[in-house]
Amino acid sequence: MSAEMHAHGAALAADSHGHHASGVLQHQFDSLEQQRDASTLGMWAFVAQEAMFFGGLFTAYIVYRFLYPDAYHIGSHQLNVVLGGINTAVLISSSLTMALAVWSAQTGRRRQLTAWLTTTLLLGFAFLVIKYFEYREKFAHHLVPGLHFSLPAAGAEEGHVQLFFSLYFAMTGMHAIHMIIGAGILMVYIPMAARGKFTPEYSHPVELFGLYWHFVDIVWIFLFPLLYLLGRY
Amino acid sequence: MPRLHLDKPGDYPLAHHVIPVRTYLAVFTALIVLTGLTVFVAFHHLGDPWNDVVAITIALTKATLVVLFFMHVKYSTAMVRLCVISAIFFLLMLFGITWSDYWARKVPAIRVQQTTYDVR
Amino acid sequence: MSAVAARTLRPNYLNAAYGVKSWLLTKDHKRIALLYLASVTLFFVVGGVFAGLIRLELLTPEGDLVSSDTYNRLFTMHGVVMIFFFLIPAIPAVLGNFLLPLMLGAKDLAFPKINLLSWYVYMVAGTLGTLALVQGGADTGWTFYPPFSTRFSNSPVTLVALAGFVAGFSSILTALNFIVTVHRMRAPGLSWFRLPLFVWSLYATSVIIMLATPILAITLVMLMLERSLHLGIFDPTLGGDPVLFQHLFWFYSHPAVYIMILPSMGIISELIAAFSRKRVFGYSFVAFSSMAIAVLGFLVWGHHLFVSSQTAFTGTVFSVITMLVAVPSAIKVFNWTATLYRGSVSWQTPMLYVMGFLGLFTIGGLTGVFLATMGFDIHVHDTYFVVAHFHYIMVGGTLMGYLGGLHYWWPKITGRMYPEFWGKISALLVFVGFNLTFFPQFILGYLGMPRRYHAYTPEFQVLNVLSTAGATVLGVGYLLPMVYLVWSMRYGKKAGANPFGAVGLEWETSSPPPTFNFDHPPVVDHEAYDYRRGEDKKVAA
Amino acid sequence: MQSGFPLFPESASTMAGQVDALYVFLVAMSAFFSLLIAASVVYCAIRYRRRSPDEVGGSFHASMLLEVTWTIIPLGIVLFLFFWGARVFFLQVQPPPDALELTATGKQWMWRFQHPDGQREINTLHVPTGQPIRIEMISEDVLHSLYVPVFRTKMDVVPGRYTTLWFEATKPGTYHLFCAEYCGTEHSGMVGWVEVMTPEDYQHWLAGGAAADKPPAEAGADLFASIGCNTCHVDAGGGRAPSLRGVFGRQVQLANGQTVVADASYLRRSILEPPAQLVAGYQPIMPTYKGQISEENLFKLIAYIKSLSDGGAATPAPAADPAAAAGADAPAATTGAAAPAAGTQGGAG
Repeated sequence: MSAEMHAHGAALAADSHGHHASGVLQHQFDSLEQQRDASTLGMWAFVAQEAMFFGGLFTAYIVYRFLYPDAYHIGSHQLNVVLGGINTAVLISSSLTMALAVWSAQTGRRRQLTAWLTTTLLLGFAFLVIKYFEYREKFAHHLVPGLHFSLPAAGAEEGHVQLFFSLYFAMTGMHAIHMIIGAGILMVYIPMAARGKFTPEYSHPVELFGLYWHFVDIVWIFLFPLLYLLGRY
Repeated sequence: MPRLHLDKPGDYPLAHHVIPVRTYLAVFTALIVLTGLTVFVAFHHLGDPWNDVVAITIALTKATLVVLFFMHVKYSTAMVRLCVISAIFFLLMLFGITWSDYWARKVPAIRVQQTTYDVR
Repeated sequence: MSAVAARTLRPNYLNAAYGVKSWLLTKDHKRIALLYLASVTLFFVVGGVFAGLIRLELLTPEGDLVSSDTYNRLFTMHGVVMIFFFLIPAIPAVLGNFLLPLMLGAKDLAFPKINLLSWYVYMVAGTLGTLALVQGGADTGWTFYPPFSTRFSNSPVTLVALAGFVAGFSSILTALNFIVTVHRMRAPGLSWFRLPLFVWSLYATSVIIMLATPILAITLVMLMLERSLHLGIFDPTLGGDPVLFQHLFWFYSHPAVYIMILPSMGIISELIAAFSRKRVFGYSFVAFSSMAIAVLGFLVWGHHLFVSSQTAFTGTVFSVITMLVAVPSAIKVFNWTATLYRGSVSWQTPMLYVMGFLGLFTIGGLTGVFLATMGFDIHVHDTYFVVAHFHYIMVGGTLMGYLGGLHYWWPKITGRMYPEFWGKISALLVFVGFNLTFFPQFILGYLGMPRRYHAYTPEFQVLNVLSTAGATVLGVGYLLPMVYLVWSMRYGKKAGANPFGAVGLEWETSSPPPTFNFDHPPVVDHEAYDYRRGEDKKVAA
Repeated sequence: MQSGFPLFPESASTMAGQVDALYVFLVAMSAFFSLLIAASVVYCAIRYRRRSPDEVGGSFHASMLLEVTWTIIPLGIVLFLFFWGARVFFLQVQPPPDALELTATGKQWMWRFQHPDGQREINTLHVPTGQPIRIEMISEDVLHSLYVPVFRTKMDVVPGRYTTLWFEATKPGTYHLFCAEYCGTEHSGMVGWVEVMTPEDYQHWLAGGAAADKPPAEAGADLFASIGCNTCHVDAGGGRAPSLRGVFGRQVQLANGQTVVADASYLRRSILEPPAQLVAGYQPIMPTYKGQISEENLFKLIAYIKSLSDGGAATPAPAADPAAAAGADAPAATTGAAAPAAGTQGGAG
């Protein structure tokens, strides 16, 4: 708190309405430090809100898994563990490359920053492509709820397995949408990075996007075991 | 804008806490190993609740690693930690109390309790 | 022309720029507050018209004014428009947006662009809502319970759910702005315990919005998926459970009622201090009560499910926590009343709204304890007792607080005073009309008249006629301020920087304030509402 | 039915008195606190009204004693109310064991009741006084809620699950019955009457011309035979499925190791989704009857199975002509070859 006041006083001494040397400080803030702390806190509040957003889906998952455990085992067996596992590895690697991108931005390495951001984008696309193949496989096997879902093997549990797949598509679909939004932001950031817009002073946009990307990775870290790895023994 | 080759944390007064690359690589390997472990464990029967317990613990450890190191919460202000903890707390409240409704449906003792009727 | 020339054209946020672009692309929190004021009032009028039609329909036991289908759409859209488009945004987005930077001594909110985005997202939601209205409006009740909303209703439920989903993000963006601003942009010397209590309540409200609204968003997404793509999550024929929707819906919707009442409580704390010219009694207790309500408010949603086949075990858990959440509200009411003791109480219009609030909110809060008592709730759940309870809280509490705050800060917003005489008339009309409308509904509720009934049994008619009579008085009571406040913008008496002699950073700048709020950033060296600092004041005996 | 301008509802059930007592205490407590607040506000506003424009208030703004008192006292009152309310709630939601078993199905905008002796009623319910009545309810489409104000009782009617409601009428008369959970266009039309009669009138009404068909237990027995349940569920045991004699209300050992009480919900689910809660020691060969048996017939089948456990006559196994076991494609195996691969001892033996 006191550091902030000190910075506040110093900025005052410079000029209350003039802009900071690098033209980055917004008028309502008094110091770059205050601006960075404010945007970090704002991003974390947004990530907490996103966690609650997925929380609703996980509540439905927990309730129906408690009510119909067998249907969840049957449903989970229809999913392709190999593709799921590869996707988990892809997403964890993209988390690493994102973290390295943040590091490069903080240490002023422009070319490495652009490289790592591009790698993260490519890994994101890889994830989405694998997801596309998984979904295509489900459409082929009539496992999509609403489109005359049929799984004769499940017999009387077919209704409950359709519930499992409703949640499967809701959770992985919502996760994929967040991946697509992330990829979109990356496509905006990469040209900016290439032009050297992100300097050690102005690196927190990359940090904030990093928070979002790592959050989306954490959602998948929970989705993978809960959906793919049920009753595999 | 001159490229700065300095690597010591103190050299970037305005940059946030800079975490060395080797920490990121260590966390990455831990995550990959844990993913392999959870898949391996999933294919072995450990008795009814244990498979789920192990899967959840591994997922939680991975998530904590990502939060602490990749998302810099280990070096962040107390307010950021409060955001994380409050989200987790209210999620657990939502899961827990909703689940208690469905759990209590299956517990006969609570549902069909024969109490004496002094009402008549 | 001479009057204008005589008035030295002091630059302020209103005459800083002119033209539509200066309003629609503004990043000034004060102008965004006025944009919200206009749109929120518009939706209030729309919701109020529906309320009027409902009360007219209920004049007679037979449903003869409108068909039952139209009646169902009327009460649904009355609920949706009033809750999502008026009660939740009103105080935070209008008074909160305008006053938070002023009260903190900041130049603007932390993220001005996000603040403007919040208004545009709100207007997109409003357009979607209006589109749904044009198509006849949903007929599911504002609670959208499946399986009726997902498989049986053939009204634009998906569109209304989408409008609710988008409106949720508008309030999330505002809440995000408020949390960061309170944490990072306080003036030097303004510690947490010197903050005005209105800031405390806005902070507690923002925490609730941030953590509860996403659950509504995902629940409405699941509803839309099930309705449009037949992705049966709550479909009983597949084994889905409609009660699960009720759990998820009320996990948001009960904290939502605290989102609606907490800002109003903040305004009441401000007004009571200003019009008794005294520090609020037990400042820290009132502040912590807001936070306690915010936290406990998340754990009580199940008292809406006592008779919806929720098990007795879970019902008991919810009942005991609901009892606990009633205590902080009681603490606040007692502290407000104690503030009046040995104060210098003025009877100006805002204070009349405060006295009205104290009476009505006490009844509203206590009837909440009625409904938390499980054995009693079985009889009165889904009857007019519940309708009366939540109207006492929302209309008696939030709306009285909002009107009181609007009158109190009107000189600061427009630089003009509201007409005192007409202000008192409208406050009185609102208080009398409100009680005449909703008190009979408590009696109807215990008699067993169910909610959402288009036609009711004849023995309830007399009480319903009383209620409709009250509604007309209430309607007039609400129209009056809209007339004289707009009138006052042009012809109202000029207001100085501090017309009520109140203590607070917002009164230390001119009215209306300049674009950057303060000519020289303020430094705070006194406690909140410290009316006795400075030279010796004439103290009330 | 009250005419004129009632301010307090009639009470016609044993529980009504308890709920009214709660109501009176709550109103008294609220009146006291509302008047206390209102009086003190008015007093302070008048006694300390502002006398000169720039007058300021005194400095009495903190007292830990006061804060503690108005925290502890409300806390005490609300917790007392919680315990009292919970006690009344538990009495309201747990039917006494010797209650008369009625069944009700809610359907968009009408109520259908069935008495144990077979009488069927739509939108009206005849009940005797002095006898606890337990109604097992299910909905065929959306949420409804059976609400009888004079009995002070209400319970939602959920599609897909049984919910129960009980009351014991005390005062003969004709009273309102409402649907309390919004269920669509004619929600306000889904109302009816409860005719509370003295036990003698009730017996007379039962014997009288009420639209009675077979008592549900007997109708259930006919269904049990016509669908062909008895081809496997042989009463004496030894069939391909457990004998159902005496199974209702007892613990049943399931194939996945759990034990469940065989109540109405368990039986209904086992008819609609047989493998979901398979009995230990049996094969999941029973076909699903979802969509083939209506809710009323399900009630009848369950009534029949209930009658088996309190000594009712079982339908003779159709040993004579397996062809008679028409209906569902019962497995072609003749009942003669009674020893299926699975052991016959089963949970129910």
